[in-house]
Amino acid sequence: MNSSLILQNVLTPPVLFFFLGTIAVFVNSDLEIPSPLPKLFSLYLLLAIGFKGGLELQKSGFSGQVVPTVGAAIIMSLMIPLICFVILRLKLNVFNSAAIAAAYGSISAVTFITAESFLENQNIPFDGFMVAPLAIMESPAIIVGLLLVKFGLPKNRPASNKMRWRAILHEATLNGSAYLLLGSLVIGFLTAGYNPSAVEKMQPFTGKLFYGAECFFLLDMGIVAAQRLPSLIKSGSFLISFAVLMPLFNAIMGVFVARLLSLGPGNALLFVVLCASASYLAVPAAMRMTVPEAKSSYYISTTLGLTFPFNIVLGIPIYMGLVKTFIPTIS
Amino acid sequence: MNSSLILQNVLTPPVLFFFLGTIAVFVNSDLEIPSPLPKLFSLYLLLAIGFKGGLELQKSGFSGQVVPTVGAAIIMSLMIPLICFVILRLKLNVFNSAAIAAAYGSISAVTFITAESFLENQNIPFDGFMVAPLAIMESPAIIVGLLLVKFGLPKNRPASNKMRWRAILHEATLNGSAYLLLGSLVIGFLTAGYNPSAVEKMQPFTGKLFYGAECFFLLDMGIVAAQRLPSLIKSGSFLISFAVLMPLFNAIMGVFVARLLSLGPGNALLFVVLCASASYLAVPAAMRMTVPEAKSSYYISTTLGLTFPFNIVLGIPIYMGLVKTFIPTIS
Amino acid sequence: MNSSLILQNVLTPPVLFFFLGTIAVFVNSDLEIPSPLPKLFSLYLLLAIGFKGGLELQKSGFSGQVVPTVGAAIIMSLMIPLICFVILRLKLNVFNSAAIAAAYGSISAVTFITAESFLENQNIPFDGFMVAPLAIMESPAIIVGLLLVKFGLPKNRPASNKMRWRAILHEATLNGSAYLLLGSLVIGFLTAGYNPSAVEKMQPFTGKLFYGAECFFLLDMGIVAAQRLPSLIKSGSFLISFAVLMPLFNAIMGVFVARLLSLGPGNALLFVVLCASASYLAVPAAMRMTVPEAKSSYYISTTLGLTFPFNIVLGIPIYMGLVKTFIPTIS
Amino acid sequence: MKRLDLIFGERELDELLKSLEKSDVPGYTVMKHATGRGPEREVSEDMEFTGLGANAHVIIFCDEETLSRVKNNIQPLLSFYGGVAFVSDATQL
Amino acid sequence: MKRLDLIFGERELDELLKSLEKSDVPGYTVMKHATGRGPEREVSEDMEFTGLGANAHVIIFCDEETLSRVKNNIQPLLSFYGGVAFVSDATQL
Amino acid sequence: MKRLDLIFGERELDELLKSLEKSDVPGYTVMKHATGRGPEREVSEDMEFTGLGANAHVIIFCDEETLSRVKNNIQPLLSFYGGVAFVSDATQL
Ligand SMILES: Nc1ncnc2c1ncn2[C@@H]1O[C@H](COP(=O)(O)O)[C@@H](O)[C@H]1O
Ligand SMILES: Nc1ncnc2c1ncn2[C@@H]1O[C@H](COP(=O)(O)O)[C@@H](O)[C@H]1O
Ligand SMILES: Nc1ncnc2c1ncn2[C@@H]1O[C@H](COP(=O)(O)O)[C@@H](O)[C@H]1O
Ligand code: NA
Ligand code: NA
Ligand code: NA
Repeated sequence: MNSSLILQNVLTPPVLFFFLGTIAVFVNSDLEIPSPLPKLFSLYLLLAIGFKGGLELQKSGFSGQVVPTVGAAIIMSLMIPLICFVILRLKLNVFNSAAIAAAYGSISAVTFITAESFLENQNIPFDGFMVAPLAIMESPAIIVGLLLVKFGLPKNRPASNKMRWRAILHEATLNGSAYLLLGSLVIGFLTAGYNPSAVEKMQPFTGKLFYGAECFFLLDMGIVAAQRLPSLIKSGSFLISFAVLMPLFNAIMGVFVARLLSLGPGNALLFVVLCASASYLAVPAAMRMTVPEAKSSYYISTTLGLTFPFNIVLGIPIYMGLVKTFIPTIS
Repeated sequence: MNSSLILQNVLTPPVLFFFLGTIAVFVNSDLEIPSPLPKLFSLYLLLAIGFKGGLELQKSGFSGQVVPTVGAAIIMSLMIPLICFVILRLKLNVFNSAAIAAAYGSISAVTFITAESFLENQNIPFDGFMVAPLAIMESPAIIVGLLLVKFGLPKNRPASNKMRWRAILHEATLNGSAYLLLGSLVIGFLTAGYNPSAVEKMQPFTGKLFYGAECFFLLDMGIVAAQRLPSLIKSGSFLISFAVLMPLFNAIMGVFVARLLSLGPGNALLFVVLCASASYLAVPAAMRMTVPEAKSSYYISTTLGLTFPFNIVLGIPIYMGLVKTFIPTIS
Repeated sequence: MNSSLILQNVLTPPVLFFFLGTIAVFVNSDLEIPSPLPKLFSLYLLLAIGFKGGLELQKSGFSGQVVPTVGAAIIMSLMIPLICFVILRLKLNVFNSAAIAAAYGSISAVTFITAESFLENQNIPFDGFMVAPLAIMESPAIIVGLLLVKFGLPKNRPASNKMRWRAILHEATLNGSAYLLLGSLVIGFLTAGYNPSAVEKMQPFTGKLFYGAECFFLLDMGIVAAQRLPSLIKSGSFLISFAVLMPLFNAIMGVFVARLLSLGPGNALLFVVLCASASYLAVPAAMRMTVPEAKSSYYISTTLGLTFPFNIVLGIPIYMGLVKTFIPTIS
Repeated sequence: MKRLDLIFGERELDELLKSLEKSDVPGYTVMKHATGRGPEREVSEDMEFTGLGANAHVIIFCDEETLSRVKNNIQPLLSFYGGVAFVSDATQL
Repeated sequence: MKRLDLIFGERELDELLKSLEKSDVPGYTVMKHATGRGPEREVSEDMEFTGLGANAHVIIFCDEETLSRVKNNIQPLLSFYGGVAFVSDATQL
Repeated sequence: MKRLDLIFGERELDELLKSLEKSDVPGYTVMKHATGRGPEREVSEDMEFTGLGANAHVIIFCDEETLSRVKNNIQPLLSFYGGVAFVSDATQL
């Protein structure tokens, strides 16, 4: 059953364009999407996801499952880094372990929207308010990651590090991507509440264009992910296994939490994807500023070079299979 | 009444995204829209404004209020710099006074489209031909600004300056943004006249997408405007007051001219906004080439750092209040 | 009759925006579309053309005229460079002759889509599968060009050249633009086959937006083409004549092949345009890597500075006239 | 006069420029979007999108006295974050 | 051989390149989108959108004779518009 | 220490970087999107879109020994594709 889901997932434009990008690197084509065009699409997607989420949140309000789901999401993004850290310390130093742990506690917005497209394609309903946990899960994971560095280390780090605490909190909450996502969510919320006619006027930009822009962006993600391969291989079999098994483990945890929360299958998949995905936008930015001792090639190669493609191609349908198996449908 | 208009204006997506950009700078978020993406949106908006204006101009023809309104706009863009110059000379040298005066005689296309969105939101009708005065007001102001330098100065300027007369006229009429706006207007006009089926095919790009792209661009404008704050403060209280009071004064003049022209309230607001807004695209470009002695931080900080935000957030609803008060509604 | 077609062609937005760009250069406006924005539009157009072509190919299947048309296209892209080479060798060395010959054997996607817009405007039907020959004609021409260098030369080329054979085939088949076009075609084909609901979701991006984006891109093409003028003039009257007469000659050949293939007038025009247009994307990239001895200003100035504008403005309506004259309408 | 070339991560640019201002440099020029490889790290173009940022290349023309102030002020930054600094001779045209 | 580094406003680039051609330089390299601060002005990235333009960094490798021609030709431009020019020694590899 | 400035076509960048790695350089910095004019060719900004590519400017700080290895390895590339290479003196800050 899962293999049919996988095939259905693979034959959608977003995933096909991702493959097109990947193959371009493997066959050594000179196809490239020059900087800052990827940034354009990345900013656009964050703005559109946030705005649409805000609209939906206005509709659903903060009653029902919204608050418990957000709460559970925060708890997951605090716990997952701790578990990851313990595992990673088997082989890596404190800096690298903490940085990678933070990345896996955090989320990938593009994985999330690919999961949404997957659900739409399968005609499985889900709620727009699931963007709220998405918008909130970056910060806690970053803070845990930095606490791990702080307490996991003897006091031999240079003084320049001492005064960085404010910078840490700052990076955790105000890095560009989290800020844009959350800000657009608030704007969507306000617009739907006070200016419903404007919602329709935004629709061609934030709504209709979205799927195509997602495809274009995934083309680039395919290129970028495939280019990580050499440094992924260099990072060794421990990290390679970690980048596939950890998402699976986090997904299984996510399934059980989703069951506790009584989420429907659509929302449950999105929750699981939040747990299983890893950040390559906000967390790297924060780690670079606060833990430059961590090797960036480690956390970029694992999250972007393996976990992301794994989730996009195989993970989402596998998680859907888990959701279908372990979460009773109420209908 | 005005305060309710202000609130209604603030709660629209374009203004909210402008605030999102501003706040990003104040809280020191690393959100940035890297160059040349702002240029992409700026070019797009000019092309779309011009094209749509051309379509409308084809509909309305050059009869009725079109010619008098354009005439009045030209007169305003000749007079406003003279008034500004006299005021500015109280404190500033000829170069700086002339450059700032030219900027305030000219217009800001983004302020104009924000006013259009405001009118749409308030369900107040306006005519598409108002883009014609928009497209025409840059050049006269630039020429006046340069004449002021020419005649306001003893002949002690270096010789390299002498031969720049052709460059001046050139900059005034053919700078990129004025050229694109006017050119797109002509294309829209021709297309609507000779090729009406193409109008519909352009609509998704120039029409439907517009509002969302405006929001994205205002996000960037918010960032840029807020980044001007330090140099705005450095420019002193005289210029700070000027950047708020001059638009108000120009708006009041604009209201009375609009009344003379018997413009309806929608067109009147747009006319007032043309008078009250100041250029940060064409004029700086022209001044840099012809009056490099003027401090660019002065004319950029005032126009972009204060007059623009003031107009976007408070000015438009205030001007609407003025229009409602002083212009009798015919209906 | 042709002159009325020309006028009708000139008064469409794409051609008008092309002129707007050209005039900007001639009047020395500082309008510019900074890099990498042209690349964004170029990538977008290739992706959208390919995707739409794939959808249509899924509809039409590989029966009927598809296979013979593709076959004929391949033959044309092998033959045209040979003819061009013989002519060019009258005045130019082997390197330059081969490089220019390859460019004229290959195609210009933007000329192709301008022809499509022309047909839509004239309400002449054509088939989406014509994108298939478009996607396939780059490679054979490049290979012929490189074979001409290989065999047209005494063995006095430096050794570094010997081992470049794999690079040649590589460039011919996997250069970015051909790869993206072909890949998007395959994705469109698969999507239409396995995931029809996704087709509609792509439509706002790949379909609706297309015409406007084409206009924006042609604005840039106008600028770029006009900037080639000085180096076009420097390249001499032989190449200038070549850049106008060769497309005409290739078009005439194309008309007769289209007649042999019994293509309808719409498909016939597209086929003729493929023959008459010359590449300024894939071929220059390939030549730069494999025949750096060829003067890039020659093949860029002729294809981009003259053949492209000629085809866009005069060529397409002239070729339509030829098609109407020589191809019997069946209906 | 001396010419100082600094190459380091774009994300540290603000901090580094503050250091330069504190050292009273007469001016500086910044070129962003540089990529490269150092003894430890490789910085590629896609870093700009992942949030890591590419490199910045900063050029400063100044006298030797200023140079030694700059040296003192930026050394901690370079040693914490990485980056290289090289000095050549230069004379004003 | 000498190496000349010129840094000045992007909008004057065309005029400056014409001056260089008049001075018969063997070649030049241009890097746009540079930002920076000089004694008087600060040039930031958003200048590109306001129409002021960022800076251009031009490098010229040439002999001393050419250099003195360049010097004569560009001095008026630099003094009217602003910008800096520095010379170092360089040898062809 | 020496400073080597290489300027050549962007499309040859990969090949050139491979040569540099073979020469065991301690590091390098790449700035793309450079334009310019050499004895034969002019490279303008629109080349990036035509597929020809603009220029890349590569800076390498290394010792003289490494420099001579680099010289041997890149000479064939520069003579086949074109491009310039200049050396100056530099010292680590
Ligand atoms: N020897 C070198 N020559 C030129 N650039 C270098 C050199 N070493 C390092 N860099 C640049 O400095 C950046 C930071 O170096 P690092 O932090 O030491 O890896 C690298 O990404 C390169 O762009
Ligand atoms: N001492 C310096 N070192 C490096 N770059 C400088 C220096 N002074 C000025 N510049 C550059 O030259 C540009 C123009 O300088 P200016 O017109 O003197 O303000 C500035 O924006 C800087 O990019
Ligand atoms: N004398 C020079 N000074 C600075 N840059 C140069 C010089 N000569 C050539 N270049 C650069 O090197 C590139 C390639 O040179 P070439 O292949 O010799 O035309 C040119 O496009 C310029 O950017
Ligand atoms: Na996660
Ligand atoms: Na005004
Ligand atoms: Na052809």
